[in-house]
Amino acid sequence: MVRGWRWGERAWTKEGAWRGGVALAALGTLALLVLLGRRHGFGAPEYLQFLLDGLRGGSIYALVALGFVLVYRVTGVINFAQGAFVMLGPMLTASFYERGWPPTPGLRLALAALLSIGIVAGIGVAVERWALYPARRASPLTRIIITVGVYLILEGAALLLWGPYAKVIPSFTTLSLADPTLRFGALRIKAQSLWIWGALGVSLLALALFFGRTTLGKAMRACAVNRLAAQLMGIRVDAMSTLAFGLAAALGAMAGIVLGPATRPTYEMGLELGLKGFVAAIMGGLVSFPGAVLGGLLLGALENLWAGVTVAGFKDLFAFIILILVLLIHPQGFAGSEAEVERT
Amino acid sequence: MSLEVEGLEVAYGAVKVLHGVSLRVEPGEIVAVIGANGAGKTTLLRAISGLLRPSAGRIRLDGQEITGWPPERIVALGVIQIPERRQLFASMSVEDNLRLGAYLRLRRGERKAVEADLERVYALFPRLKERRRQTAGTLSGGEQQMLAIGRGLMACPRILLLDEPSLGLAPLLVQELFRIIADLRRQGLTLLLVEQNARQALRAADRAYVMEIGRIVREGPAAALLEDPAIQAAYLGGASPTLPGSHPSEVAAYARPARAAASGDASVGEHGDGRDHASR
Amino acid sequence: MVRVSSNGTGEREARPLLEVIRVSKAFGGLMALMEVSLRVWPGQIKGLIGPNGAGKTTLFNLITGTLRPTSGDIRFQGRSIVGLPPYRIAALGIARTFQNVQLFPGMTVLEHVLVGGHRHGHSGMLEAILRAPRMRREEEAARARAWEILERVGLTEWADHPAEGLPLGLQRILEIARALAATPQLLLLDEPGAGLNPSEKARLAELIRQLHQEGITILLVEHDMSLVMGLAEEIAVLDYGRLIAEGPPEVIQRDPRVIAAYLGEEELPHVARG
Amino acid sequence: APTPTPAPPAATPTVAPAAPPTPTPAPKVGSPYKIGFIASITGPGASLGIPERNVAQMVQEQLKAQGGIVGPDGVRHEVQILIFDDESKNDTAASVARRLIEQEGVVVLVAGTLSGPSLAMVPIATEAKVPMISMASARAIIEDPETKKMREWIFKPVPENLHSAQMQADYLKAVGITKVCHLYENTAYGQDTFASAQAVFPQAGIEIVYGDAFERTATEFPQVEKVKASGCQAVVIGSIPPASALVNVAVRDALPEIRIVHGHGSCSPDLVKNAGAAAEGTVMPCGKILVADQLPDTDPVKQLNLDFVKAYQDFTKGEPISTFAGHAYDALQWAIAALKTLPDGLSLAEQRAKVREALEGLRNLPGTHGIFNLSPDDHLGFNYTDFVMVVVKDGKFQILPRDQWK
Amino acid sequence: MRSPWVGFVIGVPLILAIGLLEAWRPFDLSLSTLTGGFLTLDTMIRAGLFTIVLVGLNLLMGYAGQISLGQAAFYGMGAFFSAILTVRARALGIPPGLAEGWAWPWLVMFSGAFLVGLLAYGIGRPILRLRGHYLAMATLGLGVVVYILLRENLGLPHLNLTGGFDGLQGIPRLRLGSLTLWPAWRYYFLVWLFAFGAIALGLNVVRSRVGRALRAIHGSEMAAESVGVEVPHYKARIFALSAGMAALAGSLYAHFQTTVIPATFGFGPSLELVVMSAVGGMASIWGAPFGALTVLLVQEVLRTQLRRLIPGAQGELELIAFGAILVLIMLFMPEGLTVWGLRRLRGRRMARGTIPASR
Ligand SMILES: Nc1ncnc2c1ncn2[C@@H]1O[C@H](COP(=O)(O)OP(=O)(O)OP(=O)(O)O)[C@@H](O)[C@H]1O
Ligand SMILES: Nc1ncnc2c1ncn2[C@@H]1O[C@H](COP(=O)(O)OP(=O)(O)OP(=O)(O)O)[C@@H](O)[C@H]1O
Ligand SMILES: [Mg+2]
Ligand SMILES: [Mg+2]
Repeated sequence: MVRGWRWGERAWTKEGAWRGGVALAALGTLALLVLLGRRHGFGAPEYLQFLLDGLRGGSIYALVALGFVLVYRVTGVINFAQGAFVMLGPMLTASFYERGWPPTPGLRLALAALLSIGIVAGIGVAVERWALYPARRASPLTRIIITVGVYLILEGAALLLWGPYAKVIPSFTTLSLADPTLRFGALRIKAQSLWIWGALGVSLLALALFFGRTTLGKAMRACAVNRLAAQLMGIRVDAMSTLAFGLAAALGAMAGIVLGPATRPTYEMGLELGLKGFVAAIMGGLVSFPGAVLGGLLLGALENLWAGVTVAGFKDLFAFIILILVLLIHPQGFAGSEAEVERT
Repeated sequence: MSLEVEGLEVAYGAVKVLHGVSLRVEPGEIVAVIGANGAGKTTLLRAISGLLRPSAGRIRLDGQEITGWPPERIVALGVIQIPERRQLFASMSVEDNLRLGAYLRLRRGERKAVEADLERVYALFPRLKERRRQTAGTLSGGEQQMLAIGRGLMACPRILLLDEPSLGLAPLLVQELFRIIADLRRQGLTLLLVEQNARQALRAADRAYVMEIGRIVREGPAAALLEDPAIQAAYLGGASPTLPGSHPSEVAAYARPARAAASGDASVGEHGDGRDHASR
Repeated sequence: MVRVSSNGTGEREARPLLEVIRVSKAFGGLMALMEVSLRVWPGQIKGLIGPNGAGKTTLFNLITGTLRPTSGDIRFQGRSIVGLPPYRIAALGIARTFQNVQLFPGMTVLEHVLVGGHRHGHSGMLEAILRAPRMRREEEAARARAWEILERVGLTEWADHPAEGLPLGLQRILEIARALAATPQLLLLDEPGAGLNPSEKARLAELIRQLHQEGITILLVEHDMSLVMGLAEEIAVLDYGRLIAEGPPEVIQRDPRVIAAYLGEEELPHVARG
Repeated sequence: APTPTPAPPAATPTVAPAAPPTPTPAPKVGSPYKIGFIASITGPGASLGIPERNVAQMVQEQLKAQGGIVGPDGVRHEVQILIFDDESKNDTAASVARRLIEQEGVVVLVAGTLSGPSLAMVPIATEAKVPMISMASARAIIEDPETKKMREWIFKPVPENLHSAQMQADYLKAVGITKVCHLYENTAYGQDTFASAQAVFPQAGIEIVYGDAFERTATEFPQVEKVKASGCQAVVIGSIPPASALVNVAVRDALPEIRIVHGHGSCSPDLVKNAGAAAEGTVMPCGKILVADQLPDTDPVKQLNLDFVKAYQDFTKGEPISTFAGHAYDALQWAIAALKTLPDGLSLAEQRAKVREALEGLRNLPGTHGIFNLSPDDHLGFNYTDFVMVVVKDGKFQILPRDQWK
Repeated sequence: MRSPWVGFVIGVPLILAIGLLEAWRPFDLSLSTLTGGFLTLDTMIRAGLFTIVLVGLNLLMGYAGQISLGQAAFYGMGAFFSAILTVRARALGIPPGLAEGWAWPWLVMFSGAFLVGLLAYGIGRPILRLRGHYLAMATLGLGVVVYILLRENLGLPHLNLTGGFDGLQGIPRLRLGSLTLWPAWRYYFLVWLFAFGAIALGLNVVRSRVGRALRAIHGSEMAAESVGVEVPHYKARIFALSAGMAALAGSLYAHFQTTVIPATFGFGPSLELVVMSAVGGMASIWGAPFGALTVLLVQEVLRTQLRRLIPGAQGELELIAFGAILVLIMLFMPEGLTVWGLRRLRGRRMARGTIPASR
C-alpha cells in the first residue's frame, strides 16, 4: 500500500495542486470582493441587492445561452447569429407596438411580441435552410464563420430598417415606460425582473424536459452526436436542424423581448449579449441546459458584485477571468457531464 | 421482405467504387457477402440504406423501387442497418442509444412494445443492462459492438443489414451472435450479412455472394462456397501463394485500382453525407 | 506478494521488461481492473485475452500513460512509469496501436510513419524555421527509415495516399508501421486482427513473428484465438478486471475457467506453433 | 481678417434650400472642389454618424441647387462631398482618409465621428498636409497632449467636455452643491467627461466624492449603492442616450430626491424618450440648436438654427434633430467658408494650405452651437457660455436661464 | 503541393513591381489608377501586416488545430509595446541617447515580439490543455482581458502608459540609419519583406518534423503522444510563435499608423483575423496573404463601388453585402480560397485539407 500512497502523493502534486491552486485563487477573489465592499461600508442588504440585480442580468445571459446550447446540441454549430435573433425580437416588437394597433396596449404588446417571435423563428429557419444546410458537409469552423456572416447581414439589415436609435418597449406590468419597483425593506426588485425570471424558468423547464424526456428531444441531440447513425435510426436530420434553428431563434427573440423593458434595444445590442451568452453556455459545458443557466446566473451575479465593490470599468475583465478560471478548473465547463467523450 | 439490387453503381466523388452490383435476398433468407478489404461491401450496404445515392442501378424492396429515397424513408420501411465501426451516439447513455434505435416506433407510439424489446436486448446482452447509464463512448470495444447490435434490434427490423457484426467480440459472444442471427431468421427476419469472419458467415447463411473490387464475382449456396477450395484459399484462411491477398504487397496492389484516387472524397461517406438529396 | 506464474517457461535470468504490480483502476464506482499483476519478459510475445469489458484496453491505457492507475505501480525496465505523460513513456520505448484505429486525418501514409519516427529526431522549432542542415540531414534519414518500414509491412504503394482512404485492414497495418517507426522495445497491439479477413490475418501473424525475431517484445490483445494461440508464448487472461489465469497457450486453452468465461465450447482452432 | 462670405450677414449663407440660384451673370466655371466626409455610419458610433451623414447629403443637395460656390475672383466651383463610412474603426478611418487624400484629391477632410477614428486620421492628414475638421469632441484631436500645442492641420467645431463641465460647475455652485457623484459611461467620451469634471469642479469648490464608470450596454447599475453610501448631493452623468437614460432611471429609482445633472451628450430627445418620467427635472448644458425656438430673437444663432432644423427635417422626412447633426453642419460650413476664399487656378497643395489658413482666420462665425472664433492658437474657438442650461419639463427641454438656477 | 516555393516566383516580382510603380509613378500611374481605384497601396500594406499575423494563426489553427479567438490581443501587445517604448521613452527614463537613435524602435520591436512570445508560452501551457470550443473560449477571454487592460491603462491610471481609450499618438517612423522608411512605398517594401519572411518561415515549419508533429496533434493527440510527440510543448511553442509573429506585425502596424488605439485590438478584430484565415484557407501558408488581401479588397470594393450600383448606398448596405459575400465564400469554398484555387488549377479533386469532425 505504500506504493499506492506514493502514487497518490504524486497525483496531488500535479493535477491536484493545480486544481487546488486555481480553486484557492477563486476563493481568494471572492474574499477580496467582500473585503473591497467593506471599504464602502456595505452590509448584507447591499450585497443582496447586488446579487439580485446580478441575477437579473445573469438571467438574460442564461436565456441567450440556452439558444446557443439548443443549436449546438442539435447541429454541433456555435451560432454566432444568436445575438442577432436576440436583437431582432425587441426591435420588431417595439416597432409593431409603435403602430398603435390594436388600441388596447396589453393586447397590442402581446400581439406584437408573438408576431415578432414568429417572424424571428421564420428568419431562423430561413438562415438554416439557405446558409447552413448547403454547408452541412463543411467543417464546423466553416459553418461557424457562416453564422458570423449571417450576424453581419442581420445587423446591417436592422440598421438599415430602424436606424441607430434605441427603441422603447413598455414595462409588461404597467404598459408604460416606468417599471414599478417592489420594495422589500431596503431591497428593490424591478417588476420586469419577475417576468425575466419567469421566462427563464419556463424555458429551462421546457427545454430540459423536451430534451431529457421526449424521444424527439433525444433524437435531436443524436443528430449532432452522430449524423450518420441518426440517419440510420430514421431520424430526419435536416428537419431537426431546421427545427433547432427555428426554436433557438424564437427563444432568442423571446429573451430579447422580456429584456426589452429593462434596457433600450438597439440594432447593435446583439453583439454584447451574444458574447456573454456564449460565455455562459461554455461555462455550462455547451450541451447542458441547466449548466448554461447556472453559467449565466453565476456570470451575472459575480460580474455585478464585482462592479458593485470595485471599479466598474473592469467588470468585463473580471467576467472573463472568472471564465478562464472555470475552464481551467473544469476543462469541460462545470456542468459538462454530458460532454463529448472519446475513447481508444 | 425481399430485397433486390440491380446493376448498382456508386461513386465517392469522381471515383467509382461499385461497378454494377446485382444481388437478391429472398424473404426469410440469410445472405452473406464476403470479400477482401475494400471490395465495396460497406459501400453496398450504405447505398441500400440510402446513405449514398447510386449513380446507376436500382434497389427494390418487395418489388417497390426505393432508389434515391432518403434514409429515413427507407428505415421507416423496416430496413435496418447495423453499421460498420458501430457508429454509436458516443456521448449519450447506453439506454438512450437503445431507445433511439426504436425512434420510429416510439414516434408511432409503440411504447409498450419498445419497453419489452428493451428488456429482451438486455437479456441478450446482460453487460449492457449493467452499464445502462454509462456513456456509450466509454464502453469497451466489444461492449460497444453489443450496443450497436442491440440498437439495431430495437428497431424491430423487417430486413437487417449487418456490417461485420462480430468485430471485436470475444469468441463466446461471437457464438452467441450467430445464435441470435439464427434465431432472428427463425422468426422470419430477412438478413443481409457482411462479414470478414467468412467461415462463420457462410455457415450461418443460406446463400452468399463474393465481392471483389466493386463487382460480384461468385454467388451460390453458402454450403457450396464453404467447400470451394478457391474460396477457402482466399477467404477462409487457407493461404495459397497463387491467390490474391496472400502477400502484403500483392494485397495492396490488388486493392489499389479501386482506390487510386478514391481519397478525393474520403470524408464524405464517413459522416453519412455521401448521398446527396440536395433536391430542394 | 507478487504472483507471476512462469509455468512452462522456466527460470528467467533477466529482469522483466514490463512489470505491472497490483494495479487497480476505478471509473467512478466501477472497478475496471483489480489488483492486476503481470510481467512481460524481454523478447516475449505475450497474449492478453479476456471477455469484452474485462479491462484489456484499460490496462494498455494505464501502461501507456493515457490513464492513471487508481493504485499500484507499473515499471518499465525496473523504473516506475506511473504518472509520466504518454509521450515520455513512448520515449522510453513503449509503442502501441489502438483498438479503434487512431489516424491523423489529412496526412499520407508516409507521413504517418514519419510521425512515428518523431522521437528519433532532435531538431526543434528553431531549426525547422531556419531549415538548418542538421534538420535536413535528419529528415533524409527519417525518410529512408520510413520507406524501409513501409516496405516491410507492404504499404509502399500507398505511401502518398491519405491514410483515411485506406480500408480498415490496411489502416491497422499502418498503425503497426507507425508504432514500429518509434523503434519500441515493447509493442502493445490492441486487437490488430479485427476487421481483417483470414488471409490478411495470416500476413499479420507473419509480420508479428518477424518483429519478434528482431527482438521486439510484444503484448498482444486479440479475440481471434487462432492468431493468439499461434503467436503467444504465454497468455494472461483477464475477466471482470481480475487476472484469472496465466500460462502457455496449451494450458490456457484447457483451463475450465477460461473456457467458461471466454472461449465457449466451440471447437478450438488448430494451434500451429512456429 | 478675411471674413468669408460677402453681403447678407454671414448667418445664412448656404442654408435656404429653396433659395434661387444666385443671379450672377454667367460666371466662369472652375475645377470642382472635393470635400472628403468620413463618419461612423455603422458600428458603435452609428447613432452619431448617421445624422452626420444625413447632413452631408443634405448640404450636398443644397450646394447642387445653388450651383456650387463662387470664389473671391467670381469663378464658380462645383463642390462634391464624398461620403464614406469608417465603421467606427480606426483602421478603416485611416485607410479611407488615405484613399480620399491620395486617390480622390480632396481639398479638405470633414472626418471623424468618434475620437478614436479621428485620432487615427490626424497623422495622415498632418503628413499629407490636408486640413481636417473633426466632428468628435476630444481635446487631443486638435491639441497634442504632450506638447499642449495646436495641431497645425486639425480643427473641430465641437465643444468639449471641459466646456460643459465649466457650465455644470457654474450651475452646481449657483445652487449650492459642494459634493457630487460622477457616473460616466466607459467609453472615450465618458472617461473624458470624468477627467474634465475632475479638472474643473475642484476649482469651483465642488468635490467629487465618488466617481465610477458603467458599461454602455449595462442593464444593472450597482454603482447606485455607492452613490447612496457616499452621501453626495447631486449626481453628474457623463453619457449618451440610451445609456444615460438608463442610469438616470436607476439613480432616480434608488434616490428619488437627488439632483441629476447630465452632460451635453444627453442633449437629445432620446433622453426623454428612453428615461420617461425619471428625466423630469434633470438639467444639462446643451448647444443652442436643441432649443433654438426658445432663444430670444436677438440671439445671433437663432435664425441659423431654425433654418437648419427645418431643412434637416424636411430632408430626412422628420428625423428628430440631434446635436451631432449640428456638429456636422458646422464642420461643413467651416469647410465651405474656407473653400470660398480660394482663388481659381491653385494647385491642390496650394488649395489645401490656403484652406488651412482660411480656417484659422474664421472669426465671429455663427454655428449651431454658438459663435466660433478661430485662431492659430485655438482651432475650436468656442466659449462655454454659448452653452445654455436646459431642464426637462413635461417631457420637453426648456432653457433654464442663469437667474432661475436654484 | 509539390513546391510551395512557386508562390515566391510569382509573388515576389509582383510585389516588387507594385512597389516600384508606386515609387516612381511613371506617367502619373499608380496602383490605384491601374486597378480602377480598387486597390491602393494602403490596402497592400495592411494586407502585408495581416499576412504576418495570419501565417502564425494558420500554423496554430490550420496545422496544429488549436483555435485562437484572441490573436488580436498579441497583435495589440506588440503595437502597444512599440508605442509605449517610443512615445513614452523619456517618461520611462530611457536615456535619450538610446531612445532617439534609429536603432531603438527596431530593438523595441524585436524584443517586443520575443517577450510577447515568451508570455504566450507561459499562458499557453495551462490554457492549451483545453480543447475545441473551450480553448476558443479561453483565448477569446484572454483577448478581452488584454483589450480591457490596454483600455484601462493596465490598471495604473496614474502612469497613463497606454493612453486609455484614446491610445497613443505620435509614434515615430522607422529609420535605417539616416534613411527614413517613409513615404508609404518604402514602408510597403519593409512590410512585405517581413511578410515573405513569415511565409518562408511558415513553409519551413510546415515541411519539417515539427510541422508534421503539429498536424499529428491536430489529427489525434492520443496517437501523437503514443509515439512520443511532446504534445504540450509543441502546442505551447506554436502558440508562442504565432503570438510573436502577431506582435511583430503589431509593432510594424504601430510605426505605420503612428497611432495605436485599444479598440483596434478587441474581440471584433480577433474574429476578423479568423475570418481572413478561413477565407484564405487555414490549412495552407499561402492562404495567409490571399485571405488578408481578399477580405480587405472585398471591403474596399464594397466601400467604393457599391454606391455606383445602388445610389446612396453606404455603411449599412456595405455591412449586409460583406456578410453575404462572407457566407457565399464559405459556402462555395469551404476550405478557403487557396485550396479551392489549387483544385481548380489542377483540374482534379485533391486530398481534403480540413479535418472532418471526428465522429
Ligand atoms: N468515404 C470514402 N471516400 C472515398 N473512398 C471511400 C470511402 N469509403 C470507402 N472508400 C473506398 O471505397 C472502396 C470500398 O470501400 P468499402 O468500405 O465499401 O469496402 P469494404 O468492402 O467494406 O471493406 P472493409 O472490409 O475494409 O470494410 C475502398 O477502396 C475504399 O477505399
Ligand atoms: N471512462 C470510462 N468510464 C466508465 N467505464 C469505463 C470507462 N472506460 C472503460 N470503462 C469500462 O471498463 C471496462 C473495461 O474496459 P476495456 O476497454 O478495458 O475492456 P476490454 O477488455 O478492452 O474489452 P474489449 O475486448 O471489449 O475491447 C468496460 O466494462 C468499460 O465499460
Ligand atoms: Mg466495410
Ligand atoms: Mg478493448
